[in-house]
Amino acid sequence: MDLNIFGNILDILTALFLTAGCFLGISGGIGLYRLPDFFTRQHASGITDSACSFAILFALMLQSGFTMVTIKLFFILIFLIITSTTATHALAKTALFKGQKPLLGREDNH
Amino acid sequence: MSHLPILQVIIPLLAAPLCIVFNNRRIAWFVALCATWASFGVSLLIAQQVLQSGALSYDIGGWPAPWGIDYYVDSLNAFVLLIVTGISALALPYANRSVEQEIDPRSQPYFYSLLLVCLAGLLGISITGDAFNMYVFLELSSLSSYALIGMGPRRRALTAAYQYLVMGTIGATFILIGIGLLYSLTGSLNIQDISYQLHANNIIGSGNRTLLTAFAFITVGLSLKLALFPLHLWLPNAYTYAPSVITIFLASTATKVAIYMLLRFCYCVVGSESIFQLTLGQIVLLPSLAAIIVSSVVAIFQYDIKRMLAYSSIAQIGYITLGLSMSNHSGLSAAILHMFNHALMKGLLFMTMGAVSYSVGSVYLTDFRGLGRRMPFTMGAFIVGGLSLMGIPMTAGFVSKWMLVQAAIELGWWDVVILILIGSLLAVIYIWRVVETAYFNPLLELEEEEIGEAPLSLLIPMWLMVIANIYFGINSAIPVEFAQQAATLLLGGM
Amino acid sequence: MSTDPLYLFTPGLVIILAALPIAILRGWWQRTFIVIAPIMAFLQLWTYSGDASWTVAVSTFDLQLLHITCAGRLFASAFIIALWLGGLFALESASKIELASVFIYAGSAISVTLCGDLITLFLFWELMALASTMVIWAEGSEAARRAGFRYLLVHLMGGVILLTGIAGLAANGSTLDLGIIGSNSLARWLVLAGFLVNAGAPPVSYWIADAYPAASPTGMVFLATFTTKTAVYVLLSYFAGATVLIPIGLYMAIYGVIYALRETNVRRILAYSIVNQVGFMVAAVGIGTVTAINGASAHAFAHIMYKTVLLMGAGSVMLSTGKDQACNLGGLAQRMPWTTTCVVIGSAASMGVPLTSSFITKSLIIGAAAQQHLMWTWLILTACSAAVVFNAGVRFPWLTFFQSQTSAHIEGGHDPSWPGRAALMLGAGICIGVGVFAQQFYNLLPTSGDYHPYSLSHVVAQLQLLVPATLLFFVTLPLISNKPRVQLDLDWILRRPLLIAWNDIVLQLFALGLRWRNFFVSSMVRGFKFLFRHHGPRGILSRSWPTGSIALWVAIILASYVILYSL
Amino acid sequence: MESVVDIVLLSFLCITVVAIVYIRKLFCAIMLLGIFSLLSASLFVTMDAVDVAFTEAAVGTGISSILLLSALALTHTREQRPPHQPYIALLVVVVTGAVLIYGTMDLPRFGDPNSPIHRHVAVRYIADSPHEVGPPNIVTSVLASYRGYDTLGETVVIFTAGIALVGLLGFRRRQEFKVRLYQPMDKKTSYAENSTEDGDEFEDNIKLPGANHMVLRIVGKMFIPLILLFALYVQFHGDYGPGGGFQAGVIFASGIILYALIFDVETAMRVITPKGLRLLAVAGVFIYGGVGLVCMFLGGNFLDYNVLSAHPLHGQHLGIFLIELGVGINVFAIMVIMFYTFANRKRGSV
Repeated sequence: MDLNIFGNILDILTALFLTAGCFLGISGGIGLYRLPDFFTRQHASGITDSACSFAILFALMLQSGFTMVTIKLFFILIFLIITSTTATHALAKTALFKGQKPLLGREDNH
Repeated sequence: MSHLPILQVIIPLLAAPLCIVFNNRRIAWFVALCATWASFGVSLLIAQQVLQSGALSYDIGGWPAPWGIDYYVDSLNAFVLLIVTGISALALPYANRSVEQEIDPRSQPYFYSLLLVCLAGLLGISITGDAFNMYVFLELSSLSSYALIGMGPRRRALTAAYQYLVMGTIGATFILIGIGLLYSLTGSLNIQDISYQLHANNIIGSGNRTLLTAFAFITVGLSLKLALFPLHLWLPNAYTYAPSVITIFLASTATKVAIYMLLRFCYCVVGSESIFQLTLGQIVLLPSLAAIIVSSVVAIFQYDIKRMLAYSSIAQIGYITLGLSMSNHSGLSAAILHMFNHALMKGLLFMTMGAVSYSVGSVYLTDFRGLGRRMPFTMGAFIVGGLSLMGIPMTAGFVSKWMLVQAAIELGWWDVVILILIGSLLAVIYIWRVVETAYFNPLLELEEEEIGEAPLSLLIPMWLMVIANIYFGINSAIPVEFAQQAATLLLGGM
Repeated sequence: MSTDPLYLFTPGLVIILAALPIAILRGWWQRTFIVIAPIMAFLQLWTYSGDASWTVAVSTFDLQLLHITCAGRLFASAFIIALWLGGLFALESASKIELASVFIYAGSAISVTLCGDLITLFLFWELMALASTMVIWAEGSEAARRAGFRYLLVHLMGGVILLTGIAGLAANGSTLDLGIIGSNSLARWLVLAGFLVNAGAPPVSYWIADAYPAASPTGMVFLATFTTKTAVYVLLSYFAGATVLIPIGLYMAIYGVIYALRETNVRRILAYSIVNQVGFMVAAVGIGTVTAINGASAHAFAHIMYKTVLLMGAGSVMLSTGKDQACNLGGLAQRMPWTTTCVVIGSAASMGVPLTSSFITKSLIIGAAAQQHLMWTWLILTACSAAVVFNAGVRFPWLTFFQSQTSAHIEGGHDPSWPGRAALMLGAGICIGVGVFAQQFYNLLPTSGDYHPYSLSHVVAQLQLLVPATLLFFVTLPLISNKPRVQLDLDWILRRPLLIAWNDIVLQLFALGLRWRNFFVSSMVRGFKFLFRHHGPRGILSRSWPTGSIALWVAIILASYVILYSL
Repeated sequence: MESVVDIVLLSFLCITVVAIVYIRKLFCAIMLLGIFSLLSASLFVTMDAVDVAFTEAAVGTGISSILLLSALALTHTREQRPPHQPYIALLVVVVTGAVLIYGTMDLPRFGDPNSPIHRHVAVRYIADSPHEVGPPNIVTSVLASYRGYDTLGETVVIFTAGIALVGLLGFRRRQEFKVRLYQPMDKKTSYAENSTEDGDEFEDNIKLPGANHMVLRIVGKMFIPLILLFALYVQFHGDYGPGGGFQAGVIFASGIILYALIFDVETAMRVITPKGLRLLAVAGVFIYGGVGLVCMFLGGNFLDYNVLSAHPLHGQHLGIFLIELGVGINVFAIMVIMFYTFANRKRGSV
């Protein structure tokens, strides 16, 4: 019975995290589409990459319990967190380096 | 247990990486030379064993046939193996000087390595009894030949290779689709087993649409590979712009192997008695005749002689497929024999082209002026090759053309006989243009005088080829024996 | 059948093999071969027993390289003798390549007369065509090159027809061995047509006069001997008694006479005379009786001999003066006494003056026609026989050696050196010898007939024919122009586009002609342009296609294969 | 449920393909190709072909995108307008597709247990491979042992592709590639239009590109060993789960390529020299072929691993281990060789 309750709680948590992940993913997608310039879009995709994937992976980890799969998912999570942020960083830096200027920082925008 | 069948393929296959170990073109050449000669020796041994004691079979990995891959050599295979290795054994000594001139020295080890891979691929296609394995080796040979053609000295070699790549890939994909459909019907990849399953499950007689489509894909794919008439368009450029050695090698082997595949699939999988045979014969007949006439006429108008010979190759392939379309014993043996003879004469003719381009630097018709006197041996060889191409008696070309005419008469196809003979007359015309220019058009005084005979290492293989052309024209017992055995075997089913 | 290694070297092969040292060696060594090889072949030929045969199995064919028949032996002997005489004559002036080609040519001609089946025959037949083309080309001039090419085309065409016929026979299951071809199939007619091309039958009679005079003075001696006479031999072996040959032969006989009459080039006169004489033989083969066959063989022998003499004569004139047009020649009798004598003997032999070879051989043919009561045949043959006076008989020696030519100054003109002179004399000797020892000669013939040429009536009849003809010749001499001119032969029609000749006639008759011509010429030009547009380097059939379009082809073919398979 | 996933994935696949066809920017096309590979890998997963999916993901999304991008550096970034209308191409596609559909009409139903595929050869693979060959992963058994010879062929195909590329394009000699990555195509155009005050700030970047990519470098240093380790895992885990030489080789190569991207190709070439790679590629093929030859010398057929050890199963295990190693080495070497040849072909950024 206890186990069952515990299981229910896990399921609810999973659902929450999944919903959150989906929401973040969709909002990231919309942001990617709607935001005006490169850097702001970077922001949107950065959310999708890190927060959204974090939420979904965590939900999956909750579902898989203490198995090998969880450990693998954990590694993927770590990997994703580090690489996606690095990728966002590298992209932004390259864009800046190539001469893209943030829209908001421009003088004529005031 | 004789390991001969696997050695046939594995020698060039493993010698290929060996070529690029030392970044030295001489070592690479030497390795390639040894490998081709060794595999020629192996193919001779195989041929001898096949003639003596019937088909050889070899289970790779020790797994019996439908589960593993097996090699299966009968007289048809053995004959094709002989053609391929024989030509390469002559082409390699020729390659040394020719490649030295035409290809960047840094690329030469890679060139030889690719050549060996191509050889191994062609041998693998010919020897294997497994449909998918055939495809793997087809990829091997195609991939390497694209690169080899692209290495040609002129810049257009790259576009020619690209076009060949696109067409070849379509062909290979079609073949793969066909094999895949066959697999889904039978659950087997072994050619004999596919045939057995098709017959056992009564798929063949029932007009199964998947089977029909599978065969349509395979035949179209193979028609692309063997350059059957309307699908030949990649061939002229590929042969024209490839390095000389590659033209020699591909012209006399690659299309033959594709024809072999067609024979294998048509006769060994479906069986000669089945309905396909009739329609296949009719389908192939028209393109063959068109190839013979149209390509010969096109050849007459060419100024680049290598290109002219490429078109002539298409016409000659037309003769082979014509024999195939007759679907009777004499037609098939004529076709198989013509595979051999065409390899001999086209190999020879392209060797002379290589020598001319070595000494003169170009093979345009205008460059042949006065060559009869300046390169007597080369042009002499060209004439012998030309005579063989026309089908003059005492040359190899005559024997197969004679058999082909006889087969056509046997069927009462007099119109076809007339077309064959018109094709020969057209060959006379286009060969004659070159001979006339070489012997009767004097050299202009202004032109430089250094042009001399090609070096011995080009002339010796060339003249060996001349001797072969004449010898097999006078005494064609061995190839005829092979061809007839193979035809019997194909018609009798496997 | 024998395994004797001696058999390997059939006379023909001996001659062919001799070509190699002749091509390589020079000087005296070469000359030795030229002289010795025919003698060896001759001895070899006569060591065979009458029915010797030798077969080699080459792949699927059994080639009967040797099959001695009486007629074959006679022809082969004539060929070898002619080769030897011609070789002596050519010893000093002919080029190395010409001599080597001649030996291959002669060897294959001899092999044709000695082989026993059609396949072997065809092999040597083609070799003969190629080698003889080389003989013509050996002359080296542009005209020779062109003529040689035309010659080659005619013979390759003949070869193709012959091959088709042989293949047809083989497919029908008829035997390919030596003997009369019985079956009355298309294949038989093709074989006959193939043979007739070499005999110079209509409509391709022109090639003889077109090609032979283009060869060198020495080369023509050989050319005149082999090709047409092998054709006579094979007709005789495979088609004796085919009545269709009679009109063909008669046509050739008349054709030769008429064209020779209009001709002013002495070598071309002799060439047309060959057509005329071969016509006799072809007609004889067509008659097909024992006497007629004998006559054909005998006349072939005699013809080879006297024509060799005449051509050697013409050859020495041309070698020493460089001229062969009648208007540039004449009055050489004093300067070239030996040649003149021999040529006169040869001419006499060609006319059939009693005690010369032709007298005893031609009469066999005409006699055979009479025996069979073929009135028209007899009449035409007799008339043509008399008309020989107008070409080889009197006209040729007259124009060359005797007519007084004041307008043109001729330089040079001397007898050939001793080997040539010896050849001339030997040839002339044979011409007379055969005529004198008629019975002995008859014994060599295929079938022993009994015919006695030297009956009083025959001699008188022949003289009655010749004397008036000769008189007529001298009477009409001023009427026959010796100015060189272009002769409109059939070949001209075949060679130029048919339409130009067509136009010449039609234009004068109808105004419409011009439009027709324009239409034809332009449609020909258009036809060529069409070919070029589609097949030429930029044509749709030969240019490099965009890859995408090829893919379209692939799809079309794929779809059609599926549809066809499903039918 | 599965069919919904299938439908969604397939419709994405179609959209991607149409987008690839329509788009003229080659860079975008390459990115879309990566997406295409990923989608098809997902489809393979739903078909339970995990090995294929793995390979597709590693090769299609990973390496081939990089190679295409490096090739792109040599050409224009926009596709030229084709000279003729695309309707012919459409016709070709439609005809071929119609024929294919026609051909599938008489196929046994997908997954039908009575179809010949499931009754003939596969039966033995499933039933006997654990005690005939050994590895729990049947795919590996088929790939490496039953049809090991095909795999040798494929290995040589990869080898051929590599040397064909080198043969056609050629390695530049060491002195020839002084040019670094991340250098803009031409300074003039990219800086002239930018404001000057920022220009100075970036001046250093041009000369020492790595210096300001500190984050990239550090993360790279962190992850490259892990990637290599993972590659080894995939290599040796092939017996039990998805994996094997092909995938491992590609992953290993991607680690090196990452290194080259971050730390400059020249540095990477000092670490792993082209000559060494050439020898490695050769060695890979030789290991594979050599195992076959050794089998022959020990009395078996070519590639008959049973004879490698006293116990057939051990022999099979050893044989498969060795040939997978050969495949891995070969694939790794060839992938890096390809990258080097493209990257050093011409001045430009990758």
